[in-house]
Amino acid sequence: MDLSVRIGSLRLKTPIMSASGCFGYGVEYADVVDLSTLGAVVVKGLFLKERAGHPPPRIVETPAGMLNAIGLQGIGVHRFVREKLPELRAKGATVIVNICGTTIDEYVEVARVLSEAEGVAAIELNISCPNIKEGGITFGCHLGNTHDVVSAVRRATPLPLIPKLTPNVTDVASFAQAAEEAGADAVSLVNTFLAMAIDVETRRPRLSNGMGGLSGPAIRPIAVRMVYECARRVRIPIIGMGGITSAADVLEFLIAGATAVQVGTATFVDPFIFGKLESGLRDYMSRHAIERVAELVGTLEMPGGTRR
Amino acid sequence: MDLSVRIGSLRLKTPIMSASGCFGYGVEYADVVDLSTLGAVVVKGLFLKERAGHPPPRIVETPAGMLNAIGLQGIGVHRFVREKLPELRAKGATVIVNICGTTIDEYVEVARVLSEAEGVAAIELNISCPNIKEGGITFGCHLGNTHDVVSAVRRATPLPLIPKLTPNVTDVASFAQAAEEAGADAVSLVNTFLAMAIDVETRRPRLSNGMGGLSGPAIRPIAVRMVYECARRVRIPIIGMGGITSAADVLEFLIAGATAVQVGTATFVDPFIFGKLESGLRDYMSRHAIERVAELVGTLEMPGGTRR
Amino acid sequence: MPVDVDAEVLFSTRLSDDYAVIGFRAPAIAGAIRPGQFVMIRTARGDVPLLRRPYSVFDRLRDADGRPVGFSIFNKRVGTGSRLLSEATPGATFSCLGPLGRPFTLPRAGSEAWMVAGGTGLAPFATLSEELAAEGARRRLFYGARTGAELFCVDRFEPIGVDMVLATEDGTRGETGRVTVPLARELAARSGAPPVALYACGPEAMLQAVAALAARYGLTCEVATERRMGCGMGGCYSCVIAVRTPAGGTRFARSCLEGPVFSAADIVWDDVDR
Amino acid sequence: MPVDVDAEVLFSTRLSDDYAVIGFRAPAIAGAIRPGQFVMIRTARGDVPLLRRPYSVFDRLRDADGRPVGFSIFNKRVGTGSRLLSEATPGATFSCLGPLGRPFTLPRAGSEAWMVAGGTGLAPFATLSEELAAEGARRRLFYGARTGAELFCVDRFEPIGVDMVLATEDGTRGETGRVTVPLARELAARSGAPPVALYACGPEAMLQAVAALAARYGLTCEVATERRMGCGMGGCYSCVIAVRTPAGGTRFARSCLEGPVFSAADIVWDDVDR
Ligand SMILES: Cc1cc2nc3c(=O)[nH]c(=O)nc-3n(C[C@H](O)[C@H](O)[C@H](O)COP(=O)(O)OP(=O)(O)OC[C@H]3O[C@@H](n4cnc5c(N)ncnc54)[C@H](O)[C@@H]3O)c2cc1C
Ligand SMILES: Cc1cc2nc3c(=O)[nH]c(=O)nc-3n(C[C@H](O)[C@H](O)[C@H](O)COP(=O)(O)OP(=O)(O)OC[C@H]3O[C@@H](n4cnc5c(N)ncnc54)[C@H](O)[C@@H]3O)c2cc1C
Ligand SMILES: Cc1cc2nc3c(=O)[nH]c(=O)nc-3n(C[C@H](O)[C@H](O)[C@H](O)COP(=O)(O)O)c2cc1C
Ligand SMILES: Cc1cc2nc3c(=O)[nH]c(=O)nc-3n(C[C@H](O)[C@H](O)[C@H](O)COP(=O)(O)O)c2cc1C
Ligand code: FES
Ligand code: FES
Repeated sequence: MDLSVRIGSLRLKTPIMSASGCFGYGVEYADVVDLSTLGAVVVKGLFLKERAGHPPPRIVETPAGMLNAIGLQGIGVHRFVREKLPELRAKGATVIVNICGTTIDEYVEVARVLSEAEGVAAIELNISCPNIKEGGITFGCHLGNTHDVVSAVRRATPLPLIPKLTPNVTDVASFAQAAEEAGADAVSLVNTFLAMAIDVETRRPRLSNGMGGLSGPAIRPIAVRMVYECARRVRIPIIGMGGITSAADVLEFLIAGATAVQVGTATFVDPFIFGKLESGLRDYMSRHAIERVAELVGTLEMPGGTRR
Repeated sequence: MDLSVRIGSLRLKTPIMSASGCFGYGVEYADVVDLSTLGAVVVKGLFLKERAGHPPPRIVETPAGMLNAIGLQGIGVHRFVREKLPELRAKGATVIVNICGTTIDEYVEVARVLSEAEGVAAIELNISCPNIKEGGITFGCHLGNTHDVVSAVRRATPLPLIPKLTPNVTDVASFAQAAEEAGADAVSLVNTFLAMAIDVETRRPRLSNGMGGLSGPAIRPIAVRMVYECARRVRIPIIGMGGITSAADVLEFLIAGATAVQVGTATFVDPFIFGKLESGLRDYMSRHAIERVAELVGTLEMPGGTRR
Repeated sequence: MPVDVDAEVLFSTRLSDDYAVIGFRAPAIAGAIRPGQFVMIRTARGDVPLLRRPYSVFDRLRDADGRPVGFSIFNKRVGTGSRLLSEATPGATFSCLGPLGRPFTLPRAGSEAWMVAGGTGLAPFATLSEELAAEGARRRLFYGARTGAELFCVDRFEPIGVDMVLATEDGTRGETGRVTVPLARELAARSGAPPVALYACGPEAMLQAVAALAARYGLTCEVATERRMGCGMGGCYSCVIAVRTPAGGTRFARSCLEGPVFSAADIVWDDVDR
Repeated sequence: MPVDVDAEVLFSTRLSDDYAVIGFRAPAIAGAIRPGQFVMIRTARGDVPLLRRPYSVFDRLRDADGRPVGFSIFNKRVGTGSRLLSEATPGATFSCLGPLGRPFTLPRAGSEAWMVAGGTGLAPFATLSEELAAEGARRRLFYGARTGAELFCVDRFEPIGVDMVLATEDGTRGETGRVTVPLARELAARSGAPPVALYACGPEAMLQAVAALAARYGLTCEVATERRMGCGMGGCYSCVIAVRTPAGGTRFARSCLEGPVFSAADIVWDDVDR
């Protein structure tokens, strides 16, 4: 049985990765999870410099989901390369680094630093964080800006480049196309939905930042739809995510058109989830006599009368 | 205690209404609910002519939500006026009619028919149904089209006019503005999120139509955010909805900036919910010594450091 | 007029891993139930599962004085909601909305009533059998399942004078094959009088086969359908089934309001897009 | 190294409407627990509530031979998750991830240990008291609640030789007022030797007051914090608390990894934006 998939020049052992911001820098889990068994460890969004992030409360639970406004607290790319990357390499992890910037130059510089480091498998370009003004949403919600930042980073790095798209747009597939045209090797989606929860007793938001990003099972049906739409409009691989908690959910994304998936919120609930998802996927494949996981990708049979 | 609110020239007894498509034509509930106690009964979306709707399965449950692709099955505006409106009037219901069209002319014609009928309190303009190609989403996702259809219907009816906005856009507040500029008396939001669920065993969508609209508690945090955004950009009242199941949820929308709310999916779970929501609202108001419900509208206190 | 009752579980009788009969205290519902009607049960308090689940009334429960105090359902575990019901223990409460829907029509005097049940489609025939007993008509129940271990509650019907014809697909009990095999044979063998009224509940393929037999022999036939329901009250238009219009066309009828019991002749069976 | 155990509820002792002590069988966790550590408990199987809930270990449970077989928590019902725990009956199972977090540091030999607990902040002091007993140090527990009816488990501590100082805000038991009132008085009254190590767990206002007293008297002080947690494993960065950096600045430390126990002197108390 072949679980491997290709994202540009990169070959992943399995299609199942951790999602950025939901698995720290990966090293936090090195004792309990064999990081080398994951398709990839996608690390927390990194700016060039350290960032404090937002004051707490930073999360709040909502029906079948959660809001977060962490504010991209992080150690910056240089400390990451010095302090975390060696351990990730030692553990045999395939490392994808999620990068952020407030300007195109910053994205480019972060990408450059990572390209020179040893042990980075790919770059995920975060142009979709809804939680900070400069978190890229300014890039991720305008086609022209998306094209510009992807092109610029494309020129700066030979690493596989994966822009991460925001779902907070009218036509996500047009952003996937813009990324493809600008030279992306793949796109990943979805980041979180901009959302808000109010404490009606105090009449204040429940998050210190006011708004936050919705993730978890609640958003899965929207995320699956968006992956399906993108898969029909671009030829580069798609990395799907949003509310995956079971092997059936992984399969939904693959069948909708994702070549690989990421698991975010569900890792909070179960840090041991990766092994369970992989074995569920294997069970399904043997039940359906599917030899290579790649055969499943985009196999959704849409009814004739459908509207899209 | 004063629960009444104003939507244009219309005064509602309470800010709590049924949502379109979730309460049939209202008459189905006349035996079990005193329709005259609702802020308004918003009836199922009506085209000029009868419509068959999509084949089943038309709904599927998702985490804390559901997808629907009913396809706007309906009896058409003429039969509605003849067969349903008299009973609604007899029960003392304040009736808001949700109207659909495939062309601007059809919207105008439906509005005209309703304006001549006896007992229609307002028109909700459905430019946001994600479930049929002609369901208005073509109007609801383009600012110019939104402006055009609202203007045209505005000229055709003296009734309060409430365009219903889709959440499937990048900047919902700009659509609220376009509606305001075109003469709307209020806007209502959100309609459902375009979404999809896949049966991984058959690799087919779970709905006959392929895609459907996500509603229910799952979407509430996004809907609250959108209401908040619109409330800051327009001066006309906002009717908020999306996942309301409790009085606290009603309050979230009011505090975020909605003048009134609609309850959709939750009425499926509990057809007696309106009374419960109203008494919960009264409890809150007496606990907080609030005399008029309108005092609550838009009272969210945003933290200083917030991004928007 | 349906009411919503916070109904206490009185008993839960496990029939197998997947099947159980669960009794609820709900006097306000019990008194009004007609055979073929259903209740919408909220299987959890929170947001998951969100929607109520529709269940046919199995038995009407009575107290020592014969007053209706509740009802039972015949539950098969297939997903989250039915699992929560199947795990319920006495004392737990569930919000139950009912009774809902159009009940069976009783046959003309002098008719025999032949009931056809597949799997949990047995449920509506307990109350129907009792109601028919009052009419004094002969009652036969053709009852099929995949295997003998899934033919439950047979002793519920025999003592009240219902003639049972059992069938299992694997032949472990009763006749071998689908339940429509003995039904077809018996229909062919009958002399023509007294007239027979058919009633069926079970998988749609079975309902369709029974409907075809009814048409062949010119018999009245009612089927209790089980479409996916959102509200059970006519509010959502999710539960539709295609039916013939007087003008010769078809339209989607809400099975919660116009059904779940339909005249078999009215139904167009190929409405589902898969 | 934390493990995930499908832990059976061994007992649930209701202390009041809102409070209960709940015991779980989890040998793999029990053996490794250090005082001050916590477990992340999944309160439901489905998607609501989604996230696990953090709970301090109250008692380490042992079998007849003294081998650790599980742990208990001291649960206050405040919302959905804690309600589900409070309703749990023996035999039910809950996924428990632990032990997690940085435990208390034991005081230098010869020190007295003064523990300060507010409400459910009592929890970590059962295991800490036992561990400290081995050191032979004098142990005092200042324990406060709103009202006397909410001072639970006092008899859990007295038999093992912990001196109890009780306080209630309404004066219905022990001294009247906040627990920091007797603490301040006793600190002022002491001669200076033997040295005292302070340990506190409870509402942040109380922790802050204890930290201020510790600073005033130059005492070591550790506080067990209770920030909102998403994962308990360092993955989500939700549980942060502002701490001082060596360079004199502040930074947000993850309380699940660097805490929940912190040296009081390190914490900047005004990090929360409301
Ligand atoms: C009028 C009527 C009477 C019924 N009577 C009985 C009965 O007596 N005994 C019994 O065991 N079952 C009965 N059913 C079927 C029962 O409602 C479903 O098995 C139940 O809703 C499944 O819920 P779930 O959460 O366990 O399954 P899910 O996990 O939601 O889904 C599992 C399967 O059940 C089907 N299903 C889900 N929701 C519904 C729904 N609202 N209505 C119909 N099917 C659904 C799905 O299509 C899916 O194939 C009846 C259905 C109807 C409409
Ligand atoms: C390290 C640690 C140890 C704790 N030990 C205990 C203990 O021994 N006994 C005890 O009763 N409680 C303890 N708590 C608090 C307990 O975790 C919360 O009461 C519980 O999570 C509330 O869940 P809920 O679903 O009932 O409440 P919700 O309905 O989710 O919310 C109700 C309130 O609880 C708070 N809360 C919600 N989720 C969390 C969370 N993940 N972490 C902290 N607070 C939260 C919310 O801010 C809100 O004010 C501890 C918390 C931490 C961080
Ligand atoms: C606490 C938290 C922090 C996140 N941080 C990041 C981040 O740094 N960069 C990023 O691209 N996405 C971030 N995300 C988004 C996730 O990677 C993912 O896109 C989203 O949560 C949807 O997946 P899920 O439903 O499986 O969580 C974060 C999500 C959460 C919940
Ligand atoms: C079954 C169903 C049918 C609906 N039909 C309509 C409709 O005809 N017209 C319309 O404007 N909105 C329609 N909606 C959207 C609802 O009115 C409402 O905007 C949406 O469901 C969000 O609210 P809720 O989460 O409370 O359900 C429908 C929703 C559902 C679930
Ligand atoms: S189930 Fe809602 S209309 Fe029938
Ligand atoms: S709770 Fe997730 S990092 Fe601490």
